Amino acid sequence: MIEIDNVSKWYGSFQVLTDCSTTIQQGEVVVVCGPSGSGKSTLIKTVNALEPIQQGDIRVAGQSITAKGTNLPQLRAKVGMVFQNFELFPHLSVTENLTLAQTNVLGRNPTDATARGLKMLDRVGLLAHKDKFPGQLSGGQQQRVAIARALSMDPIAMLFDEPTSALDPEMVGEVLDVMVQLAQEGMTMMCVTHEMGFARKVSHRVIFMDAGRIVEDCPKDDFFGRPDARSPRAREFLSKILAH
Amino acid sequence: MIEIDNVSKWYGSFQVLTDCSTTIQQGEVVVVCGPSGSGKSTLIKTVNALEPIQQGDIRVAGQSITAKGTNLPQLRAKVGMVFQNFELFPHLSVTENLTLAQTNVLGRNPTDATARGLKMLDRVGLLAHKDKFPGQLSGGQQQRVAIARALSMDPIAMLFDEPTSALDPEMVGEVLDVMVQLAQEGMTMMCVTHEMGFARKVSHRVIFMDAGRIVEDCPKDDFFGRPDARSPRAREFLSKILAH
Amino acid sequence: MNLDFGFVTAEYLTVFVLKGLGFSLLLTLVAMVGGIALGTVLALMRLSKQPVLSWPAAGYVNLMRSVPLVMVILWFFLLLPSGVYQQIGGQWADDNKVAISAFITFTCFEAAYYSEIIRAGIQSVPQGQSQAGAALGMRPSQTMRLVVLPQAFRNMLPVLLTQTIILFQDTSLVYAIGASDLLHAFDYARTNLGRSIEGNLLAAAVYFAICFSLSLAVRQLQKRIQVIR
Amino acid sequence: MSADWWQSQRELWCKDTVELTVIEGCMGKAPGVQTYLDMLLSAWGWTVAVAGIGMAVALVVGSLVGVARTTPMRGLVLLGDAWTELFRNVPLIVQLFLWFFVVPEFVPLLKQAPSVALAGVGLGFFTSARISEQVRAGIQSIPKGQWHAGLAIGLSLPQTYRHVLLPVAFRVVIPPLTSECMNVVKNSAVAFAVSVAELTLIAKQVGEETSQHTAVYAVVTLLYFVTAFSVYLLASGIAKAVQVPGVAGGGGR
Amino acid sequence: NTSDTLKKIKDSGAVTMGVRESSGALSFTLGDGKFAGYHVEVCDKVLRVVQKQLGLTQLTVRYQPVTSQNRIPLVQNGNVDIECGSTTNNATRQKDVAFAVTTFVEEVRIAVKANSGITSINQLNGKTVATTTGTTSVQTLRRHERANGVDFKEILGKDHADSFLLLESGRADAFVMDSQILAGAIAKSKKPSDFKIVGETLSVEPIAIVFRKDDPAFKKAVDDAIVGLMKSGELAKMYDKWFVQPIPPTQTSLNLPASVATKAAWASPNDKPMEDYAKK
Ligand SMILES: Nc1ncnc2c1ncn2[C@@H]1O[C@H](COP(=O)(O)OP(=O)(O)OP(=O)(O)O)[C@@H](O)[C@H]1O
Ligand SMILES: Nc1ncnc2c1ncn2[C@@H]1O[C@H](COP(=O)(O)OP(=O)(O)OP(=O)(O)O)[C@@H](O)[C@H]1O
Ligand SMILES: [Mg+2]
Ligand SMILES: [Mg+2]
Repeated sequence: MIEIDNVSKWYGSFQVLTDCSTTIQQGEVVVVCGPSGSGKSTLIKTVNALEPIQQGDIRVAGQSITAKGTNLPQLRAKVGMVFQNFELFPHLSVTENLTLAQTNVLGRNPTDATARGLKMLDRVGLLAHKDKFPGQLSGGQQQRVAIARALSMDPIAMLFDEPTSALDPEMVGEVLDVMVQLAQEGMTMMCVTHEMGFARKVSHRVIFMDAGRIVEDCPKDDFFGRPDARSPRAREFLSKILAH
Repeated sequence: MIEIDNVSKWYGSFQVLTDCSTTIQQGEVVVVCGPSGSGKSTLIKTVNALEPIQQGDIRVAGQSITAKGTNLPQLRAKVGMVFQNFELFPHLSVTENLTLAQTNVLGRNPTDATARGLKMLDRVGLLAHKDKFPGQLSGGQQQRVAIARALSMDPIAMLFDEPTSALDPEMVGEVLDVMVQLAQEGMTMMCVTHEMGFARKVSHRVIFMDAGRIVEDCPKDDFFGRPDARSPRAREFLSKILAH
Repeated sequence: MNLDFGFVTAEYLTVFVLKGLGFSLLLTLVAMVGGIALGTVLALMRLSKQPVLSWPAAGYVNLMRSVPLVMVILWFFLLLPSGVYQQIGGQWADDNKVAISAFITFTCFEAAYYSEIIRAGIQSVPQGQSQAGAALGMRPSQTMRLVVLPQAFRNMLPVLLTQTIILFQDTSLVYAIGASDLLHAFDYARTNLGRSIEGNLLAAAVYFAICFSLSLAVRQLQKRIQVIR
Repeated sequence: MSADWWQSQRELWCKDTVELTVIEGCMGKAPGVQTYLDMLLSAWGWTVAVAGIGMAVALVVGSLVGVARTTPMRGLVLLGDAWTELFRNVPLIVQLFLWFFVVPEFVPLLKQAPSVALAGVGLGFFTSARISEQVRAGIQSIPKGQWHAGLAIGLSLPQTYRHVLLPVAFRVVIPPLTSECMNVVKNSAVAFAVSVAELTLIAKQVGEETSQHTAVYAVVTLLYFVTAFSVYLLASGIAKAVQVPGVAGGGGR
Repeated sequence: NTSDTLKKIKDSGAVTMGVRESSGALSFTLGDGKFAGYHVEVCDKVLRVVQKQLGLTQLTVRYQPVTSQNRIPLVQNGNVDIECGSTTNNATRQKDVAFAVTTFVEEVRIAVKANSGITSINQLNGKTVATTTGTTSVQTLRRHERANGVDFKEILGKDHADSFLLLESGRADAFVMDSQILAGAIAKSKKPSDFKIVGETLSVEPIAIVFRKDDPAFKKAVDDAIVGLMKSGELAKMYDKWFVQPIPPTQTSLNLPASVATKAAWASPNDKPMEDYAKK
């Protein structure tokens, strides 16, 4: 489904990603973790070409993102993305947030788009809030709307970039619940997150990054169950994050 | 040491605090928790009169913060405070951040102030960074400098307002370590935090707030050990926060 | 100081003050609409990564901002040959040369100021917003139109309107090309009726009343916007 | 530029203003002898003087008023608001007229004040209203946590302003202040209305005497541009010099 | 040919007249796009003659307010066809535009407060003298200083109204300007008897109507029409109407009968520049 193939990326002379390779199968849930600045966000954004790459290639459903003929907007529309800061459009109501891209990108008619959007809104348990503006919702609610917005586009895979780290601790649960359900229904997912509980519960594989490299890429049971087989950096990270 | 006596506070017609009372003894460590918007930050800021109160009284080391004659700057100088967003002064170097109040408020001469500041900086393990600017430090480092800044004033008590919630998960540990050490050395502390590990480890008492009221105020062993004795709201909160 | 406001007759008010006010308001309106439109284009050019677009825009904006408006007004009027007006709007334009020259000048001049405000407004929209638009499959132009600009304009509305109040005051500079704006009405009392001090006191009062009301309205709007946010 | 062009400029500017003959060296040396170049340079000097006084007054008064409007003191806020509304809602040319012809009727001492000073101060007050808005916005853009942090370590309110808020706020408002200072240079052109022999007035006069309005205005426009742009360069230099490492845009967070 | 004004007028059926907002009784606005004054009326008469000559049933006259800075360029670039303001005919300007025969001869004089005791320019040594920016009087004053070794403190008003206010408010001791401007300002002031016009004539300037250069046909048409007015005595009547009788908008009168020099210009029509007057 998603093939990341020897990807390198630079900001000016500063290399953010070095020879990153991995493959995500259909229906697979992969968690990406690692210290701050290690390149997790950058890697996940290269998948739908929000960040251009200078070397290597990425294929989504067989389509290369670097090939000349690729229609990037079309490809992005097929891949849902959820951001750390929700990034709902504050000037639009919840329903308008859900339908904007459906009508403008997929060319759906407003009735269909609204029907689809509200179905997804119901799925994340927020149908009652359809006419509110993002600013009137709590962080947890906003993030659930953001997930519904991505799902309205009928994506073939979903990317999450620290979806819970801007939330009050009390609200982390409600967002994770939605993500767990998605995973269990077989959605292909790539999640940058430090919620190790989530990783333990539903992920198939864990990728650990450090300084722009993929240092570990192994089944979750290996990652959590066999610390001695891990690199020192990954062990240190895990111990820090699980300590308190 | 800190006596909070029937405090109420309004923003316009909106009541943020309702009849809050509690007393913190010398050397006691009290953790304040509760849902977002419940008034935790407001309560802690009333202690050093950063937020004025409209009803009730607060006494710090016997001195009323509402009394006419009270010299508020002097009183504040005796109480250290650490903020969620660090609030170091971005235009001053680390050393200048540490000495600004010592020289301007306590009237220490620059040499003494620097000596004292650097001693505290050493204590939080950052002596090597003394000439940097805040913008050049990681979040965890900035928060440790902020603690050192407060300690340089030789406070009789310390207030913490969610000191770790703006930090990357990896850096939470280094800040908590400093706080644990402080607590163990007998500092009087009032901490708003959701780090239940910290609360379990070093606090003497836990205060739970909801909608501007102190709903629970009990020894930590009761708080964590006897959920059935807790109010439903506190139980729900605890379960949500400890779930993932 | 003995003051004589005897010249303030109904005729004076209609022929001079209202007419002048009408022209000032029209000029303000035209320059605001045109200036914001042109300013948006300039701002987008300046924010573009293409030097062929950003450099000319930056040059234009800095030039306009470094030259007194009076000079710009004079230059436009002197350098625009009389044939141009026929081209723009035939006979009508020929009859209204001064007004048209003022419209063009103020639009071009104010565009430089508006573009700076709009640029700041666009930059005030977090980058995550355009990324979110792109991630949903929108083309850059769609993201700009549907996501970024609506927010940018909402954020900068108060500043845009404040600039418009300044623009309203600046319309008085059209005296340089013989157009009759609001200030001209009071200047008439000064130059042709021998009532200098009275004319200026009246001007101060009228301008203050108008601009202060506008600025109160802007403040009200600002409060409303803050609530929505 | 072609030799012809230089020749025509020489004939325009190097003329004695009375005899109308071109003078060797282009500037009058004998007492009382003056060329148009002399007139132009002295006019530029007056422009710089008016703009300089204007900037100084505007920055000082504007900052004070701006600060006053952010304090918790109701009276100060009201006073600051009134000042700002009063001076920004009346066209500059009308304000200068009032300073020159009306206010002195009530404050006779002002009748002795030189036009440059009146024009500079009037221009300064006018601009101070706009600067006060920017300074206020700059201070209010500082997160509330910074106020709290300053007070929490025991600084008094004035000390918090002095050591915490203002240093950051000023870095934040340097770009809009630069703009305002450039505006002061350009607006100084209005000083001709109160008889200061600055560039605009001299342009009008020399244009009339030589019948070469276009050439004269071209040179004067260029001088304004150079003056305003120097202000811009100076301000950019200051902005760079006070930039704090690790903080984008020189301040704030 | 761009400078064939007659053809342009004939083709378009319209003519643009340059007028002044406030040039004393010569040319001034009444508001609402209406203009009046001695030169405006002269031009109106001239244009009627031109209309008849061209056989036009209708001629639209557009007024274009001009200032002393832009009047010459506007005539040159075709935005104004005939300027009827208060333009002094001098040699430099003759290089750029053409002048009709002189219709008014201006004398530069001094206005002072009636109680000041000043009666001559020589009493102004060391005193503050106001005059208006962008006028030839500034030059006149400068010349006078150099020639007679006196020293004035010059102060330049933005326009005539401001210059007069400088005198009125005491910031200046005298106001040196065209006598018709001085007479107008005094007549409109709150207390005309407080001021008076004194002293010698400092300079004499022919004032005339302006149009494009190198257009002999148009010049001839205008000149002939004006000379006709002079010969029939109509011009003298018009002069009287504007300079002796009460005039709008204030219905005050200038009380300024035609000077010897003006009458001489009517008697022998000519378009000699100011420099020729000084030689005499
Ligand atoms: N636009 C940019 N220009 C230059 N450097 C950048 C840019 N964006 C990111 N970087 C740098 O690239 C590196 C990787 O950034 P990235 O955001 O991918 O890290 P991350 O692993 O997501 O960290 P975090 O956990 O803090 O989100 C960092 O060192 C960052 O400073
Ligand atoms: N300046 C203010 N004006 C009006 N209401 C305010 C103001 N500051 C805070 N509030 C309101 O007061 C209530 C309590 O705020 P407070 O910041 O004390 O909550 P908190 O418990 O610290 O929440 P969090 O966990 O999000 O920090 C909230 O409902 C908040 O919206
Ligand atoms: Mg990231
Ligand atoms: Mg809080």
